Amino acid sequence: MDDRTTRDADMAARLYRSLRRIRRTEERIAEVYPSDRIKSPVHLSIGQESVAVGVCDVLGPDDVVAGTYRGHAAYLAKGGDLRAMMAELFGKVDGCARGKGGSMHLVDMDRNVLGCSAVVGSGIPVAVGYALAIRRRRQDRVVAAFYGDGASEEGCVYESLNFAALHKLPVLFVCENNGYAIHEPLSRRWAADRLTERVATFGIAARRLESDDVFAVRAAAAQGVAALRAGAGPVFLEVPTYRWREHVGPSEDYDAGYRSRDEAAPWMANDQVERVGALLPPEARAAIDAAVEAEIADALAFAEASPFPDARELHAHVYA
Amino acid sequence: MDDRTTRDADMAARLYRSLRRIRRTEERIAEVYPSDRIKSPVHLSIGQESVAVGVCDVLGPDDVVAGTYRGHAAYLAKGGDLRAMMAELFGKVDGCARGKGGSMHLVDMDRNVLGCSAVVGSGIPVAVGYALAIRRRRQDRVVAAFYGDGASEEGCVYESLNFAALHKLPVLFVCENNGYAIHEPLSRRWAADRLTERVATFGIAARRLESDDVFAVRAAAAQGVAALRAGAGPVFLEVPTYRWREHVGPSEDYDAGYRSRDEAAPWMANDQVERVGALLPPEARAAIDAAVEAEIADALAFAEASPFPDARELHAHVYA
Amino acid sequence: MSTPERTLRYVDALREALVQEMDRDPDVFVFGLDVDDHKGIQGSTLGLAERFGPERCFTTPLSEDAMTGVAIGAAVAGMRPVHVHIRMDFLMLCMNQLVNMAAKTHYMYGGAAKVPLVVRSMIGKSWGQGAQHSQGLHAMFMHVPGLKVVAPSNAHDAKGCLIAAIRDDNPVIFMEHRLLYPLEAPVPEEPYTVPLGQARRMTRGDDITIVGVSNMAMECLRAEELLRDVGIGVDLIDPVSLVPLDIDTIAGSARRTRRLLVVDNGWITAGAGAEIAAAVAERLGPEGPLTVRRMGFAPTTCPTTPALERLFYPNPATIAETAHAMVRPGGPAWSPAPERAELAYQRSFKGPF
Amino acid sequence: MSTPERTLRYVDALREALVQEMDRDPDVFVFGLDVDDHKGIQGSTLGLAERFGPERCFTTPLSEDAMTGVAIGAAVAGMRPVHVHIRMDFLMLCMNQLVNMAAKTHYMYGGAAKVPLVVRSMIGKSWGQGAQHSQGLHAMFMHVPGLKVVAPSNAHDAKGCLIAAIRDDNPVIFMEHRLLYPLEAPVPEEPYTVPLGQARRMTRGDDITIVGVSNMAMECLRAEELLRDVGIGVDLIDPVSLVPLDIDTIAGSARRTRRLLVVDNGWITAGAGAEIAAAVAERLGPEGPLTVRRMGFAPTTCPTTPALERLFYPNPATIAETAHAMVRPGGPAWSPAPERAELAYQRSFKGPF
Ligand SMILES: Cc1ncc(C[n+]2csc(CCOP(=O)(O)OP(=O)(O)O)c2C)c(N)n1
Ligand SMILES: Cc1ncc(C[n+]2csc(CCOP(=O)(O)OP(=O)(O)O)c2C)c(N)n1
Ligand SMILES: [Mg+2]
Ligand SMILES: [Mg+2]
Repeated sequence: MDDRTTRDADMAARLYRSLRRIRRTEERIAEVYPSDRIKSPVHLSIGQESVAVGVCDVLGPDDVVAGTYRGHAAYLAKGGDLRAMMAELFGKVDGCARGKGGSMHLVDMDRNVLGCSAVVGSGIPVAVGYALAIRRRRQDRVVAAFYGDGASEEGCVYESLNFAALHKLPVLFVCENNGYAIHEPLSRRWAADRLTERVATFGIAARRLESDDVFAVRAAAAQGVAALRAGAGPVFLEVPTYRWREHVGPSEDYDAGYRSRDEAAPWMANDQVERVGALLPPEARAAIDAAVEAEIADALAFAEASPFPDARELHAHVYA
Repeated sequence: MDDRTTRDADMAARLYRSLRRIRRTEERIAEVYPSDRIKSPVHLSIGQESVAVGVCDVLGPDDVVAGTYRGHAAYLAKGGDLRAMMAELFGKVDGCARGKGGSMHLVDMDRNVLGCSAVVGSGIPVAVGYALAIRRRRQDRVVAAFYGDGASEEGCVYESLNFAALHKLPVLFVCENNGYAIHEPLSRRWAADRLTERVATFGIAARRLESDDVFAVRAAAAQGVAALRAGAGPVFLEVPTYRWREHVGPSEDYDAGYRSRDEAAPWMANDQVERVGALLPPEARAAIDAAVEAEIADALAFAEASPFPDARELHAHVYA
Repeated sequence: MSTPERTLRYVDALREALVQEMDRDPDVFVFGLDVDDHKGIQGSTLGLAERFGPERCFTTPLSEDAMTGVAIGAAVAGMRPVHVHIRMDFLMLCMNQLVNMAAKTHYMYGGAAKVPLVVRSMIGKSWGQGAQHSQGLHAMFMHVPGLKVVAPSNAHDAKGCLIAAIRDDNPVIFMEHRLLYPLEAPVPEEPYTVPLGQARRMTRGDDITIVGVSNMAMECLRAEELLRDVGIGVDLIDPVSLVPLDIDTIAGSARRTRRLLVVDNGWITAGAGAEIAAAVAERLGPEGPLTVRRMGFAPTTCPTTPALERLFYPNPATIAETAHAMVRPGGPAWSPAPERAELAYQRSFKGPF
Repeated sequence: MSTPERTLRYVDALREALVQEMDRDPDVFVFGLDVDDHKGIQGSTLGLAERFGPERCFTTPLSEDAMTGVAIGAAVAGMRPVHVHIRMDFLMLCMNQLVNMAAKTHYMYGGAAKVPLVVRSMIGKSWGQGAQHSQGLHAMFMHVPGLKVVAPSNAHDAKGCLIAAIRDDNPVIFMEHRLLYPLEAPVPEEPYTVPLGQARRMTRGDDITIVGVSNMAMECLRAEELLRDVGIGVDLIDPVSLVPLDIDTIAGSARRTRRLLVVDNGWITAGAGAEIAAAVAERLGPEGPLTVRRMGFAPTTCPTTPALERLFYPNPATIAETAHAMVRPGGPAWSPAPERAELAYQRSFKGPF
């Protein structure tokens, strides 16, 4: 095998490991959920993993991600601690937010995962502010900020785009367009499906991908991040993707009436976890799968074993 | 004279009267201001009158305008009561807001001048809401909403554009781009000078004029309003214009350092009041001028004579 | 012989109020994120879109700020919008429109315009709603002249207050509580209004006046039962509306008991409880000793973990303990037996209405 | 022998604090609408852009909401932003970021991040600022755990509190008042901090405790003079910071005088005065009679006309009258002579600091 082939094989294995880790983690969360041990709303990204995985694969440890309440994928793809995440969902003191944040407020400052917010759009200006600090300090770091098609409608997101472009900040804006905000389709919320074009008018290099193919996402992100590192100002990617489960909670909801399983079918047929998995030699894939299962089992056990925070914790961290 | 010529002459006279009325009213306000009888901040539109005048000339009595704290021009151009405006500036009970609003909060519901707001951008969604009611009631009315280049940066204005376009509301958005928000030029606030292009991505018919020539503004507004009446959804106009006086207060401020008199010179050379005035026969012009002076003198006298509101008024109108 | 009264859940009472008002007045419309989906704001807007069409019940883009302005504009034009938010926390996105526009329009235009607007929002609680989905921020709205603030604690008042709010010519912040939605109470079928500005006495007693806001009125009702066990009589008052506030009823009661405990569904500092306690102290303080206490959210952000969330909120036991200590300050400390407190927790309010 | 103290205007004290902190710490920066123009927020940011360059003092687009998020993000990254607003009313545009993000970041991430942010804003008053340019909305921020709220009333505290706020690791809402800007006080040249959470006794007296917030501390000082004329001794307290609040000092004073008047620079309902009055009543009410009163903005929107604006605000005469009636409740009504009230109006505060 020549160098390039090795690199490609390494990449596929890396991407697969990340995709599979997120998928299986969330599937296990969905299994545990009915037992009511996870006492906080969960927004699964099953079906959308490739966006976070493709983007985070081109980020270094010093680079930063900002996710949302649907943040498991970004957190894990960036290297966030799985044990700490699971403990967080269980409300335990070893959680990444000591049990105070739950699934919607994952954070891992050591891995440069900025805290996630449950108010749609509200994390975007914060991510931009982080990028401002990076630029002021002349650091060679970039921020990837994920948000949904719904978030793109919030005033503060437009304001953030303008400011980031004005100051040429190193932000990769990634709009995960899954076509829905909760149960409302784009057609009830967008006057025109021209988001990428709109973002470009801020002088931002803006691109809309055709699918959430993880290699395509990765390639676009790589190009974008290179531009950011060159100081060219922010970059925007709109990635079409699809949420397979209900908006919040562990189940499917194709019988709810707002969308059909038919609509989902092509996305499922193009499942990125399967696609990338199929590129690997079976034994390599099996090894990854086994490692992933073991890691998740360990994280679940860790979460179970971790104690709840002590009553005194209630009053800790109100002020720094 | 054929019909068309008469119509053109009538139009010129009408536009001139309106331009002159606004200009002279504000000049008189500026003269009175140092006497401290006008106890409220005034934002003069001297130099920018043609935007409001051109737009309002194509509106009917049932059509609606929404202005800003720099609202004298829109108020007067739409037919707002001059006596009531002057009394308002003087804080008198016969003011259009009974002295409670001042220059920044002009209102004349009978003439369909929606109340003006001093929080930049905040009147725009309100104007859109008014247009929603118009559409729900199947009325043949349109709303013209004026705002500045600075206001275009506020999140709620983007949100308003999207909603108005989504519901195809009869709103003519008019961005008076005078190049400054207070003393800050566009270059410190806009990542790219592509506002009109951006607005168009909402599926809004958007046009940027080359100047604030009153006939050009009028023609563009006429075309826009016709589209609105046909139900085609909102229309946007960006009109370059220039504020001749300081941001707030009666004086010039070319010595302040943030802009030069040279920058202003071409705008002044193209003074629309003079331009349109020059089209009129001298005696017609003189008659208009005299009528305007008389009306202003009357309004000032009215304002002086009107009493201050009684102490009990303090507690009136908190709740309807 | 009285016919058996119909009971309805809080959530259904809200929906019935909307249906009846939309039937009555074509200017009433309901909008806000997700009001027209199959969950219909936990059922409170279910079926409205089907019944009244998409012009009178519709979702919006995620643009709370502008949508509030849109509601104001429609209201100024004479319509009567009901703008719905699934969490009260999201009102922070529209504070400018609510505080600087809606509250001020009538006054700053000298009466030339008015804003008949209802802003419904729900307070979240339990199952780890957390920092940004659990706040009761009514105090901020109480603070601003021009706004009314309503917080019904039972199905009967939910319907009557919502109808009153829709018919009111002012912006009304209408505060609901997620945990109240399933609770039933007798609710007349015909439309009726519950007047804003009239408190409701839930129980009578001579030892202490307790005021419970929103869901806390229910928690106080359960505490009252526990206190009754130990011979403490509670004058329990639900203010129903916070602006206008029926301070006369509250102060009248406290004049008799000389003890006032306010239990709020929000933070204590500069909160509704501060207002009620201060207003009562202004009136009654000079007359003699007066024992005043406030309870509410812990002075922290709301944590998600149940281990801490439990401690964040007042509950029947902590309310009863606090009241007990106020009534018998020198006596031995007392806590209700846990099983008893658990049982009291089942109680719901059947009137007097 | 003490050297004559240097005096500085409030506005210059603010500017000096910024200069010194920016000198000390390269992570401090100042931004917000118009901080870098020739007016420099009435002079309080003048010269900073020239001295520290456009990276450390810069204007922004009109985007208060996102700019607040930007400040939070920069703070989370370890910088120390000072975000400036020329009017407190405009904070309503950034409530979501302030209340849902800044206040909660440290807690909801379990201590993993902190937000050392200062939000400066000025309360407008006079010359018809009107409905949307005159509000003192500090009560809303006091209500939310995680935020600190500071309201210095004189040049000395302006400098010391601003330095303390910048060095604080939490979001601090820093409230200024337009009418205080020209007032002078002794201000040391070297950097110093005035601790947040320590009230300042401005005058000593035994008859009544008066608490004055922000500019009202100055109005109360003038009222104190008028009251002294008629033999009423005022224990006048400036809380300086509202969160943390030095309730011990206030309650300690009221325990002695048994009379508390809180004069706020904002609305009364659920305001800072409600908090102070309620907290004092909780502590002192059971001990015996306690006379409590609150003053503040009239319960209306702020009108522009001077005829009404005059009546909207407390002033030395109305404060003195209210205090007089509290101290001598049975006695004849009293008003200070207008000329005397006018004279008292000239007074400024020279210490004790
Ligand atoms: C400001 C705000 N408004 C409303 C909500 C309720 N809400 C939660 S998620 C969501 C939809 C967001 O859609 P999108 O941004 O597309 O993200 P997705 O859930 O599809 O990943 C809404 C409306 C919220 N959390 N915050
Ligand atoms: C929300 C808000 N932010 C800031 C201000 C202060 N301010 C008043 S006018 C103005 C500039 C507005 O510029 P633009 O919209 O271009 O209108 P212009 O004054 O040029 O007519 C600013 C920043 C305000 N009134 N409201
Ligand atoms: Mg989506
Ligand atoms: Mg401008």
